[in-house]
Amino acid sequence: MTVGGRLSLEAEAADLSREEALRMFEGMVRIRLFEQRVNQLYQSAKMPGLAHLYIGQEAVAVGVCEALRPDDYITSTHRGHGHCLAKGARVDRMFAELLGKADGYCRGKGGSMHIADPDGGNLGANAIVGGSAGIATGAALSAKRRGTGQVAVCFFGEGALGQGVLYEVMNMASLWSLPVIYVCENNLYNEYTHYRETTAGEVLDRPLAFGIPAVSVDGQDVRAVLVAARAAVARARRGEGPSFLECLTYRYLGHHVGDVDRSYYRSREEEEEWKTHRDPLATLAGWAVAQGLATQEDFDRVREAVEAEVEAGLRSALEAPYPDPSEVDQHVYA
Amino acid sequence: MTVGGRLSLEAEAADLSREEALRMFEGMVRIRLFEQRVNQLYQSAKMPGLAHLYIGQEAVAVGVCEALRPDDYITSTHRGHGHCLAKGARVDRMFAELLGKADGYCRGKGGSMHIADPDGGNLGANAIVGGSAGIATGAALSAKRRGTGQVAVCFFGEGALGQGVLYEVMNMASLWSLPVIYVCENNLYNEYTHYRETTAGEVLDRPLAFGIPAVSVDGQDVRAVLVAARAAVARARRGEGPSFLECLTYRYLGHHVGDVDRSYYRSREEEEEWKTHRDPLATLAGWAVAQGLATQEDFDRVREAVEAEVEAGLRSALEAPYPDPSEVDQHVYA
Amino acid sequence: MSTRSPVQVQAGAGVRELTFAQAVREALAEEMRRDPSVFVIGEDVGEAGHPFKVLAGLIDEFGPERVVDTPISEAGITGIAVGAAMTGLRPVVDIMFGDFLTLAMDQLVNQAAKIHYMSGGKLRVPLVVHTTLGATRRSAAQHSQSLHAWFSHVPGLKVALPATPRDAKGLLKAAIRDDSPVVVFEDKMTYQLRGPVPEGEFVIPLGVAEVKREGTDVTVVATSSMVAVALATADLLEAEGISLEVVDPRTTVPLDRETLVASAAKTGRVIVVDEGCRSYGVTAELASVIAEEAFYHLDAPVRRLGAMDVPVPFSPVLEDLTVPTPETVAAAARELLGKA
Amino acid sequence: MSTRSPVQVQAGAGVRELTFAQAVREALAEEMRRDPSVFVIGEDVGEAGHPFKVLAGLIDEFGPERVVDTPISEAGITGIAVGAAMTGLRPVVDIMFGDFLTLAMDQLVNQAAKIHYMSGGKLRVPLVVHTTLGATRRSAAQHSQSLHAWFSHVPGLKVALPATPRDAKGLLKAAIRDDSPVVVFEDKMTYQLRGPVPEGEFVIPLGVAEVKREGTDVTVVATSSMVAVALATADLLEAEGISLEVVDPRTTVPLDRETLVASAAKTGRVIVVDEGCRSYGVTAELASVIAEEAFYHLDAPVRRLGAMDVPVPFSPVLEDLTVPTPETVAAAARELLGKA
Ligand SMILES: Cc1ncc(C[n+]2csc(CCOP(=O)(O)OP(=O)(O)O)c2C)c(N)n1
Ligand SMILES: Cc1ncc(C[n+]2csc(CCOP(=O)(O)OP(=O)(O)O)c2C)c(N)n1
Ligand SMILES: [Mg+2]
Ligand SMILES: [Mg+2]
Repeated sequence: MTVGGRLSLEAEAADLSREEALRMFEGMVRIRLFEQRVNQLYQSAKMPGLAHLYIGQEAVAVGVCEALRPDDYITSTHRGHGHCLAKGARVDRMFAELLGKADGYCRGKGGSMHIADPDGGNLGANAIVGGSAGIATGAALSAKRRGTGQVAVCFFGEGALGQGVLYEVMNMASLWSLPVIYVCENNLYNEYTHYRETTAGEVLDRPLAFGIPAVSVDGQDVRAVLVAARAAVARARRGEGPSFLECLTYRYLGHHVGDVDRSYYRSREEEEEWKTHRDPLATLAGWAVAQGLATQEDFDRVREAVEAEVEAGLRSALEAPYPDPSEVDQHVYA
Repeated sequence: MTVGGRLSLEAEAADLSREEALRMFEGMVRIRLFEQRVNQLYQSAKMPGLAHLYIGQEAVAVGVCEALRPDDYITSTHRGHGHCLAKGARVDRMFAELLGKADGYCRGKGGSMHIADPDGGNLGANAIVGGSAGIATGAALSAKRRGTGQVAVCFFGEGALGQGVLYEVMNMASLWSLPVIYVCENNLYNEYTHYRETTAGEVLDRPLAFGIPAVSVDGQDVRAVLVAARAAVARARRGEGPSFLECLTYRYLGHHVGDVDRSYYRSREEEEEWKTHRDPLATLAGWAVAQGLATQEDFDRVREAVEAEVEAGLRSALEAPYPDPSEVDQHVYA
Repeated sequence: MSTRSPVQVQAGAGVRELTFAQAVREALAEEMRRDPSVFVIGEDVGEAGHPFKVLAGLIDEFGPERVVDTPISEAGITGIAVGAAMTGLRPVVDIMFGDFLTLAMDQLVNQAAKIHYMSGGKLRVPLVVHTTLGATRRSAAQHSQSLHAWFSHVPGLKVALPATPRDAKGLLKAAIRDDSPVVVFEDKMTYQLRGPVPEGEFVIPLGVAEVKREGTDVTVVATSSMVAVALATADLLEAEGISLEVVDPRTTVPLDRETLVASAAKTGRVIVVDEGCRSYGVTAELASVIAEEAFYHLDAPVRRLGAMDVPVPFSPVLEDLTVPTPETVAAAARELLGKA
Repeated sequence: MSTRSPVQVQAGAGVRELTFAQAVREALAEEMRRDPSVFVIGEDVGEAGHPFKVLAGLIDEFGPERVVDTPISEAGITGIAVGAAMTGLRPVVDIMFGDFLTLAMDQLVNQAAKIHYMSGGKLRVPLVVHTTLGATRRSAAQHSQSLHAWFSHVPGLKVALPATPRDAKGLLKAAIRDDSPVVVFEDKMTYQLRGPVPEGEFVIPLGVAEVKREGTDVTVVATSSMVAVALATADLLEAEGISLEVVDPRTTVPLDRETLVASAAKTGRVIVVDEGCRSYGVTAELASVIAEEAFYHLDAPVRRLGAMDVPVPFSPVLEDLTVPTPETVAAAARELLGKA
């Protein structure tokens, strides 16, 4: 495998079994439906604060996590609901966290930008751009030192390419051959600014400069993401060190739920183009149906089941209790 | 000129006039003799604190500064005496600063690691590794905004490649085509650790990844440094943006004056090799004599003149007064 | 050097009502018109006009050369601003949330704050860092901190904490004209609150406290977001016949000790309220200064109220417990007066 | 929870004289033997054994896997340590000079300090940051700061300030065993000073102050490098018949208020001495705590002595003016006693 070259893949996109196709669709539709509810909660003023929705990027989280073991680690971002759900989080406890309830993954202390689920290998979302690059790399160092064969995935947006700490830790990950995978979700925008205005040169040249194999894939095609993730995970488990995946993707909605008028930084046409021609759910379902792996009805059934799960999860979260005031100064020190 | 490619040079090494050869030799010998005295001051306990000697690296500072205008900016490092002298600092005021005297460039407040001489375009040495990358880049932004045609040179050791801020500012320098030249003095060691143990991949790939033309030159050959510096300065003045020079060099002495036993991190043989076969002063003089540009006697005369200058400077500095105690809380606020 | 008169500007006669954000924008625009070396640099400061819209419209008047959108590189942006400030420009660096100052500490503390001194007075760093503080926005632990105590502890930096639209404009203009680096913290919760701002040219010197309300029984020294809390407390206690004097230092560095001590000496009872965490925060210094200089006038120890010493929790039911409120300040005042 | 007995360990009987550096090394070696998850990571910590030789020899016993040399990347190293600490290891991050903490603030403050709380108690960050403070080494403004006040102001972090070889060993062992992040500051000037250290297993719990010397007239609360200054002052004033009690909090977080307040109540006169800059520093919090809890026992306001509010100058004639000395502490004591 080239060091400091393109990460070599088995194929351009994965062949999937019926089960795999339906499972990944289920993962993506869970994120989609969960977040549509989150958006409604915000608009109906039922949710405190803001949330950064992942809708449109589902294939990245689901494709990468499909390649992971339950005990593998991930770190996430301010736009983290998709990563958490894809790594196995439950919708009811996710809703509860977003509503600041005691049943939430962080007992309501974290909220949308800080969901952590150590039991599922999720070391936490992070509200500091690039803030989890060190954590993921350290988890990889720990896994290597403890000889567990675990890998760590660091999800981040292309905006994090502006944070120097990313280069500091990529350098060490490369020097020490750490089992970490840097997954750059390039959705074209740092908040309200196009990444071309903030990013000199080519994205892949940055990891390559540190001797880290890298590849760019269509982040709307979960099968392409899965193939790349599997190659990177295999390399990491073989002890050969880090990899870098750039996933080209798009967020359908605003930078956060309050970002409704977006015309000053991107066009309606651009949004429509991605939604209608590059939707990750439609793409997977369409491919699977064409392959005769499954029927549209199969996918509709999955969607309905998830819909019921999301509704039930939301209902229980809305009814769940808030944390007791006495919890405010608990968990400051371990 | 390639963007993100090798910085193209006119030639491999400069042809020099007799005056240029003698002037650059004078610049290098001034650094050499000044620092030999600094070392003695430390050993005879006449100098407070420590100093990081530049001896062996003279061709880098002198070759780069030969390509600059008096009003161009430089920023320097903990190993900064050479940069300051090459940009025009006087030995007497340098000595005075190292001795904590009021005549020093910083009235004794800065010391060896903080010599600044704004009148000579020296924005200051910096005791934080990588700490002046932002300053130099900002000076370049300022020069561009003010339309002065000035360029800014950021001198740093290869150890600064470990500091994330360097990548943050190189990205912006490239995006905004700022007239800044990043001069990486690769003397093989970060303190007591070989740079190969701290630096993944190839040095030049890092600036290249940000779209910054780069080139590696023999830092012991002042003519090679000059050619590269002229190309970078010309590019900057044309408004084409930043460049990156890696100068391969070597510090003859310890990381600092107290680092005497170095056997545990580098061999005597290695040190001897550089001193005897790759000395920048001998190399320039030898070349000039072979070219018939000047005689050994010419160089000896230059050395003697500088020797006298250094002795006189040291004497006046030793006799100079310390700052008045009342100065201790002056200059906290402008 | 301090004006102790409580300036209660009335709307009308050369005074308009502006939001805090409008006042900030007006200060920047006026200074950018006055001095071409002034420019703004930060993330999404251009077309987006800052997530809180504080800078909306500036780019239309001054263009991308002077309203510079950057990558997400707090350290790099600040470092570049330091270099620009050393060489003839006057940058205003926008750090979107005060929490992100953690990324620029070396540039601010080891560079900006020390360069003038280390160079023996030869170099100057006329830099403004424009950022936020304050909780209760449901933004959780990494977007809600009030870190101004750190910078107040760093010689070479000045620190401004405007509490009203008027102070926001006057202090920011003073900060931009200052030849030393100044960190200006604004409470992100107050950007849309309105208040009177004088028409035309108007600068508030750094280091001049203001008595925001005169009173006789208890002095409440309040900063930034806590000034409104203190004034609300004063209204609340007036009904009980308790008279609070509210003093706003407006800048922690330089600190107008005179005004604080004079008020403490007058009332003999002092509460200091600040939204930073209580321990090792700004309240400790202010309380100590008062205890040192007004000790023999004090009838009771100075009371300190700050944010609870916890990371800011997301859940509203918890977050609201972490910051001082008119109720908690009133309770402290009653205790001081033995009326608890 | 505090032991108020002045432990004056005598050499001999299970006690050896060690240098401060030896005591630190011994603590690390013992903990690394006891617990394989403990490891050291930092710049030049391996063969070089740290520029101050504090770690010399560790790599020979534990190898490069557990004594990890790194690039010059304070933020990255600290971030990696946070991730390792969250996943089963116990890193000791060496930050060569406390001044370089400015580069790791986001990792320490926004990550390490808050992760346990933000995760609702699910994640733990058993991380130790081992670093320095202190001036007078002629290292100038960027290698001489004492920044411990910042970390003391951050909920979720603990802060230890060992003043003797004995405390250095006992506190570092406690810090390594603690499940929360702890920042340990050592005075770089004391590494070669010798002092008694008990043989064998020996841990000093965080949050327990020590009365380093008993006295009756004035309490001097001193931290880190200032403990030796306070003890020297006590010797100096003894000749004048003035008796100082020297109290060392040993940790600013958690703070042993009890011991400080008890001593203040006993003597009625208090001086707080710390090498951080005086304004908005540790002395303000300690003085405030004492003023709040011992107010009615105090005969005079608590006096605070800290470093001058200036960047540390290089020139010895200036640098020596910036830090408290036995002379300046003695002068303050005499003033407090009306003997000035
Ligand atoms: C260090 C830091 N700087 C600024 C911000 C404010 N901020 C939040 S999200 C964001 C844009 C991030 O863009 P990207 O990394 O591409 O992620 P995306 O939002 O596109 O998923 C910014 C600037 C932050 N959270 N952290
Ligand atoms: C941010 C920071 N970390 C660590 C140090 C301590 N230190 C001083 S010089 C040095 C090595 C620098 O190596 P390099 O950049 O190659 O410069 P050289 O000494 O070789 O000239 C280190 C680690 C520092 N001054 N600043
Ligand atoms: Mg993005
Ligand atoms: Mg080097």
